[in-house]
Amino acid sequence: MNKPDMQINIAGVELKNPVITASGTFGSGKEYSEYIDLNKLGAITVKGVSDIPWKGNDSPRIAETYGGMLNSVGLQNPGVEAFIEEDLSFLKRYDTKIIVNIVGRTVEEYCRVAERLSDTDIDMIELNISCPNVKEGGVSFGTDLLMAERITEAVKKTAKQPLIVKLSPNVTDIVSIAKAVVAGGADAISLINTLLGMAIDINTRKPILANIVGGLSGPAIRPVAIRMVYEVAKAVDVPIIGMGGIMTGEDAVEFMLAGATGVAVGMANFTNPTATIDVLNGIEDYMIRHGFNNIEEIRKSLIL
Amino acid sequence: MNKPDMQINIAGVELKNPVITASGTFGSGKEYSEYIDLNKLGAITVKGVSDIPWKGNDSPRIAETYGGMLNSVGLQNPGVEAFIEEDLSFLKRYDTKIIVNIVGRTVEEYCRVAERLSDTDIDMIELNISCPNVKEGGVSFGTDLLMAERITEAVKKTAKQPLIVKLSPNVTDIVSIAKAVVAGGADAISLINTLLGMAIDINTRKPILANIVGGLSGPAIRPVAIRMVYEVAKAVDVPIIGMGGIMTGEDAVEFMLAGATGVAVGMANFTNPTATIDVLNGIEDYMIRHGFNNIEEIRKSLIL
Amino acid sequence: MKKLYYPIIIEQNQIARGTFSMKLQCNEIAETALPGQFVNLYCREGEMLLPRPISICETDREKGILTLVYAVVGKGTESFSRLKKGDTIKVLGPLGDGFKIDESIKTHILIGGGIGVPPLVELAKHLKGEIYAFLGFAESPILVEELESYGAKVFVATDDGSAGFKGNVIELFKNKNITGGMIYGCGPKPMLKAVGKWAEDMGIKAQISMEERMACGIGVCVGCVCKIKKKEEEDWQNRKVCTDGPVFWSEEVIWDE
Amino acid sequence: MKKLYYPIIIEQNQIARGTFSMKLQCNEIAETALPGQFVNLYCREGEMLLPRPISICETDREKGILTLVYAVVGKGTESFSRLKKGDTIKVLGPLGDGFKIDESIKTHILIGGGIGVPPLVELAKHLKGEIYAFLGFAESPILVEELESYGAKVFVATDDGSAGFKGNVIELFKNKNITGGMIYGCGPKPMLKAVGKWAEDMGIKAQISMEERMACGIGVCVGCVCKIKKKEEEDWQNRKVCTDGPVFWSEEVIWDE
Ligand SMILES: Cc1cc2nc3c(=O)[nH]c(=O)nc-3n(C[C@H](O)[C@H](O)[C@H](O)COP(=O)(O)OP(=O)(O)OC[C@H]3O[C@@H](n4cnc5c(N)ncnc54)[C@H](O)[C@@H]3O)c2cc1C
Ligand SMILES: Cc1cc2nc3c(=O)[nH]c(=O)nc-3n(C[C@H](O)[C@H](O)[C@H](O)COP(=O)(O)OP(=O)(O)OC[C@H]3O[C@@H](n4cnc5c(N)ncnc54)[C@H](O)[C@@H]3O)c2cc1C
Ligand SMILES: Cc1cc2nc3c(=O)[nH]c(=O)nc-3n(C[C@H](O)[C@H](O)[C@H](O)COP(=O)(O)O)c2cc1C
Ligand SMILES: Cc1cc2nc3c(=O)[nH]c(=O)nc-3n(C[C@H](O)[C@H](O)[C@H](O)COP(=O)(O)O)c2cc1C
Ligand code: FES
Ligand code: FES
Repeated sequence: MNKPDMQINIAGVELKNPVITASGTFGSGKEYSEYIDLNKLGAITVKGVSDIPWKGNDSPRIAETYGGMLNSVGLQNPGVEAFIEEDLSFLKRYDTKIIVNIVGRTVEEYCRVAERLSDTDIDMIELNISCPNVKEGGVSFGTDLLMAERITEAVKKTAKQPLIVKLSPNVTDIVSIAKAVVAGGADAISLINTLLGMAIDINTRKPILANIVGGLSGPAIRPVAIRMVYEVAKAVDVPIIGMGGIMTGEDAVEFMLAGATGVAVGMANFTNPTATIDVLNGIEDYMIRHGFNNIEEIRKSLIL
Repeated sequence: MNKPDMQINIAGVELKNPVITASGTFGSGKEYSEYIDLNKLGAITVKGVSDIPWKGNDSPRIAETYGGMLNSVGLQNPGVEAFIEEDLSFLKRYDTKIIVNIVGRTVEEYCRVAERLSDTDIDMIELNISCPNVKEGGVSFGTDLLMAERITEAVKKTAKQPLIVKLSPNVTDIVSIAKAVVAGGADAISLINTLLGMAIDINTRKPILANIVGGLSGPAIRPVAIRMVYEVAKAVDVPIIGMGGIMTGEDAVEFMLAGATGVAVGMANFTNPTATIDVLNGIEDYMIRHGFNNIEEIRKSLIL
Repeated sequence: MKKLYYPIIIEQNQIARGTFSMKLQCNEIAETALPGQFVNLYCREGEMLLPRPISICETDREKGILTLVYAVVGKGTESFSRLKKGDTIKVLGPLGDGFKIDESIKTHILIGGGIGVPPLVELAKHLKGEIYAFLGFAESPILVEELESYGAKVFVATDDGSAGFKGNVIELFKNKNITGGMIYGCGPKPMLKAVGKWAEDMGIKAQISMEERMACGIGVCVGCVCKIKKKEEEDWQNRKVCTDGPVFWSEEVIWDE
Repeated sequence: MKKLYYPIIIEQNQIARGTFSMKLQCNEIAETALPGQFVNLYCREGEMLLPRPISICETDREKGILTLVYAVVGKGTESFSRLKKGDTIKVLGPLGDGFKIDESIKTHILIGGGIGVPPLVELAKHLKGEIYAFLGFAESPILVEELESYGAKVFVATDDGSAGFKGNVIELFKNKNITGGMIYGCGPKPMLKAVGKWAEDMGIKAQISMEERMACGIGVCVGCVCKIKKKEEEDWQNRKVCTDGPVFWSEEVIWDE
């Protein structure tokens, strides 16, 4: 049996395989490099980077929920300069693609990050207009059609690298948002960011998160993610990176059948530090078992 | 220790306790009457009733997901006449309140059901503008502000009984929808109906549901439900019936702390036929343990 | 009041590749179960909340033992196969409306495909008269001796010809040229459809046991329907496999596509 | 490469109401763990996906045994308590940055509250010189003998006075008028805050072990932060309890409210 071809192409960037890390769940790879060989990953998406350092929200920031978790990290990060100095130089030692998730409170802030990254060696920018954990900017760009298109346009003009836009699932009509960002120039779409949720400790009678609400991720949300990938894949022509509760290769294949080209592993990293590699192997096993030669074949093989 | 007072009042209707069944998950009570004493329930919400019989969607209609399930029943029901003849006469034998979930494809259809129910002995009407499983009507009333207000107004005019409106969680802004239905005359709000989701069988490569997409329920969605109850409770003055993944009394208490007056048990019935009674006992235990005298006290005791 | 049971597993054996026989000490269910009925088995893992419907293969009323035979096809059945003697399992049942038994019938024809064979064992035990059982498998036959012990003449077909007739069970059955007063079928949909067709052609009544994905198993969720002709009408209605069935008259079932 | 381990539970005992001691055969962790480090324990139930951080109470490097002592406070720890000798458990570790040991210090003061006591045992084992341990409990004291066996002079306080001093551990400590070269604290936040205050007043350095809700335990999710003063600055930053801690210098910690 020949090894299946795992390569994918997103907006002209060749990834050796479709397994990507979900932003915010893999740091900048350093910690997981002690558990897995980063060279094996299709791409690493680093945590959200802003123009200047962000402190993030107060603790507690984590709550466990049934089959998932809430987080309200609030995009704590040391800013784009520190990212370039420390994390990027570390990541460049590996043979994998680098996707930088960028965040901001205003269009200008987003553009400054994209600008600063434009003469660096990163491979793609992922525009995060969907973080539910920051008051201004963040999610509001992702829930309003006009704002979504405008910010995509602005960042696209500034960025030198292909632009992925990461959408919020907390909307009535994901398809129209997807169309808006494609109209704004998005080269690819990431789906989904976290669902807005909340948990209360019934003994202390307080919300568990200091921020009260947070973003829900994990296998609990997978059916919502699959539905959104399916709907958006039918409606737009750009490649989709699917995520939301991928724990195994089989989960990843489900996203591909729904229409995703790439797949990102998020919360699963916390349950299993080798989750990305396990997912990769699982996809390959599936392809061998079902006689798929490449990822594109899976993506086109849903039977309705 | 005195027994806590479990009674609640929703729009003038006194329920002996806050435990209600979620529409579509309890039939009309007949089947579960073999497992539990229906007299112990605060209220029974029956499955969606339309003016004439509906056949519903094709099979398969059920898919299991991580910590939850998808359904695409599509509101199969024998119509309001059959409901009154068979189910209502059965239910009237019990000392519990009866809430009828009504569905339709047009404003006129909804009103015809409400009209037909107006001279019956039911206690409340729950207007379902949130079912993701029917093409026309159903959910579209629940995702559009004007439509939501208009249909509430129309049904409120027709109905003799207090009107609960059940909202869809598949919206960008649940608070504005809630305000719209209150403006339209809603006496209470039910939150949440199912999240729109999808699952694919990676071996057959087909969507598991014949209808492709379906509604996600179960503990997986609880954090989303808690968040929406919390947001809506802050914004409107009418009582809220909270639901979404309630499996235990503790889950129910979490909804009350978020702002719910009543709580409905849905998917849990399928995992445990005595779920409603177990939830009831669990709430009472909690009240005794924490010294709550009545439900209103719990509802007002969230510490921020 | 009906209720959930948590019986002890008193035996669990692999009887063919990926197929297990599990015996439960559950007097309440064993005493009342009828052929063609099923139980809901629940998984322990918190991510799997829905029950798995599994047919009652055999009951020992005196000893209060229930035998279930199941194939590992997914995560739930896989989790059952990891349970050991002495473990308990959560069960609801007996559920559903089983096979109708007409005492006046002299010759019974049982047709089972793969994991559809188990309910035929309890059925054979309850039938009087001559019993012919035609069983089709992909590879290893199961429950042949059990059926024989209840007086059935058993004919086996396997896809690969490794046991009995090489081919499908319907061909085998037609080849044998046996007829009777009632057909009972349980197995994959294409087999059931063929059984229905053959029964119609021969003018024999057939009862077939249907499968559908379920949530409640007791008739409330309306999740498990199949299309059933209305009496004396062109029209059909969606009826529940869990309570209106799982056994239906084949002539009433409408097959999709 | 680091990896997950699935060690066998070789002992599990209830040592006080709701408090369990679990011994794992896990050579890799036992050999490298340092005082104040912790491990991630994972639940089997699929609904609980996040790890539970549990401090290393004691290690036996020769035998490769790891002792964890935990209180049942929720579903996860409850599920651990149901595990039996012979079962395996999923573990990641050792994790975090533990207590700093300064060999030049002659007198060590350990202050532990409730389920914060366990890490002090492994710490005592590594300390040279005089060790005073002040332990506070709601009711039943734990691990007193273990601490004594490593040479610690142990003083106990209980809220109800059922054992030792009636009152809280800080009062007890102040009463005893003992001082030393370094304080090590582990327990509830109010206790740690009081320890820090006292240390500051007395001009002694104190290391305290912080607790926060975690997701990864290895420094990637940035979920577990506490506020730490920047050196020589008014400003603070959110630092990770899992990798920058769990042990911090008390003078650097900023307490909310
Ligand atoms: C009335 C009835 C009687 C049955 N009797 C037997 C029996 O005696 N022995 C046996 O091996 N199998 C029997 N089945 C099929 C059995 O229920 C499924 O194989 C089993 O539910 C698969 O569960 P899983 O978790 O391993 O598979 P998964 O595919 O992981 O299950 C996912 C979900 O789909 C449902 N599902 C998957 N396949 C089926 C199916 N074929 N029918 C219904 N639901 C399904 C599961 O219940 C679960 O909710 C019967 C089914 C029905 C409806
Ligand atoms: C570095 C560190 C070391 C610890 N050492 C010990 C120890 O040696 N013995 C011991 O009994 N306990 C210890 N704890 C606390 C222990 O982690 C929690 O009691 C445990 O996670 C509770 O899990 P649960 O499922 O029973 O509770 P639940 O409340 O059901 O847990 C729900 C979620 O909240 C988290 N959580 C709840 N309470 C805490 C807490 N106090 N700290 C961190 N996360 C929490 C859980 O990990 C889980 O993700 C330690 C915590 C930390 C951070
Ligand atoms: C702790 C945490 C931090 C996250 N931070 C970011 C972030 O910085 N930028 C972003 O676009 N998404 C962020 N996400 C969302 C994930 O990238 C992903 O979209 C989501 O978690 C769904 O995938 P999962 O279910 O596999 O975790 C974060 C998620 C988690 C759990
Ligand atoms: C099988 C099934 C059928 C349902 N039918 C209806 C319905 O007829 N009308 C309605 O308003 N909601 C219906 N619902 C939604 C539930 O009433 C409830 O809002 C939802 O399932 C969330 O609660 P849960 O997580 O406890 O199940 C249905 C849910 C399920 C699972
Ligand atoms: S499974 Fe619920 S009605 Fe049949
Ligand atoms: S728990 Fe993830 S950074 Fe500390």
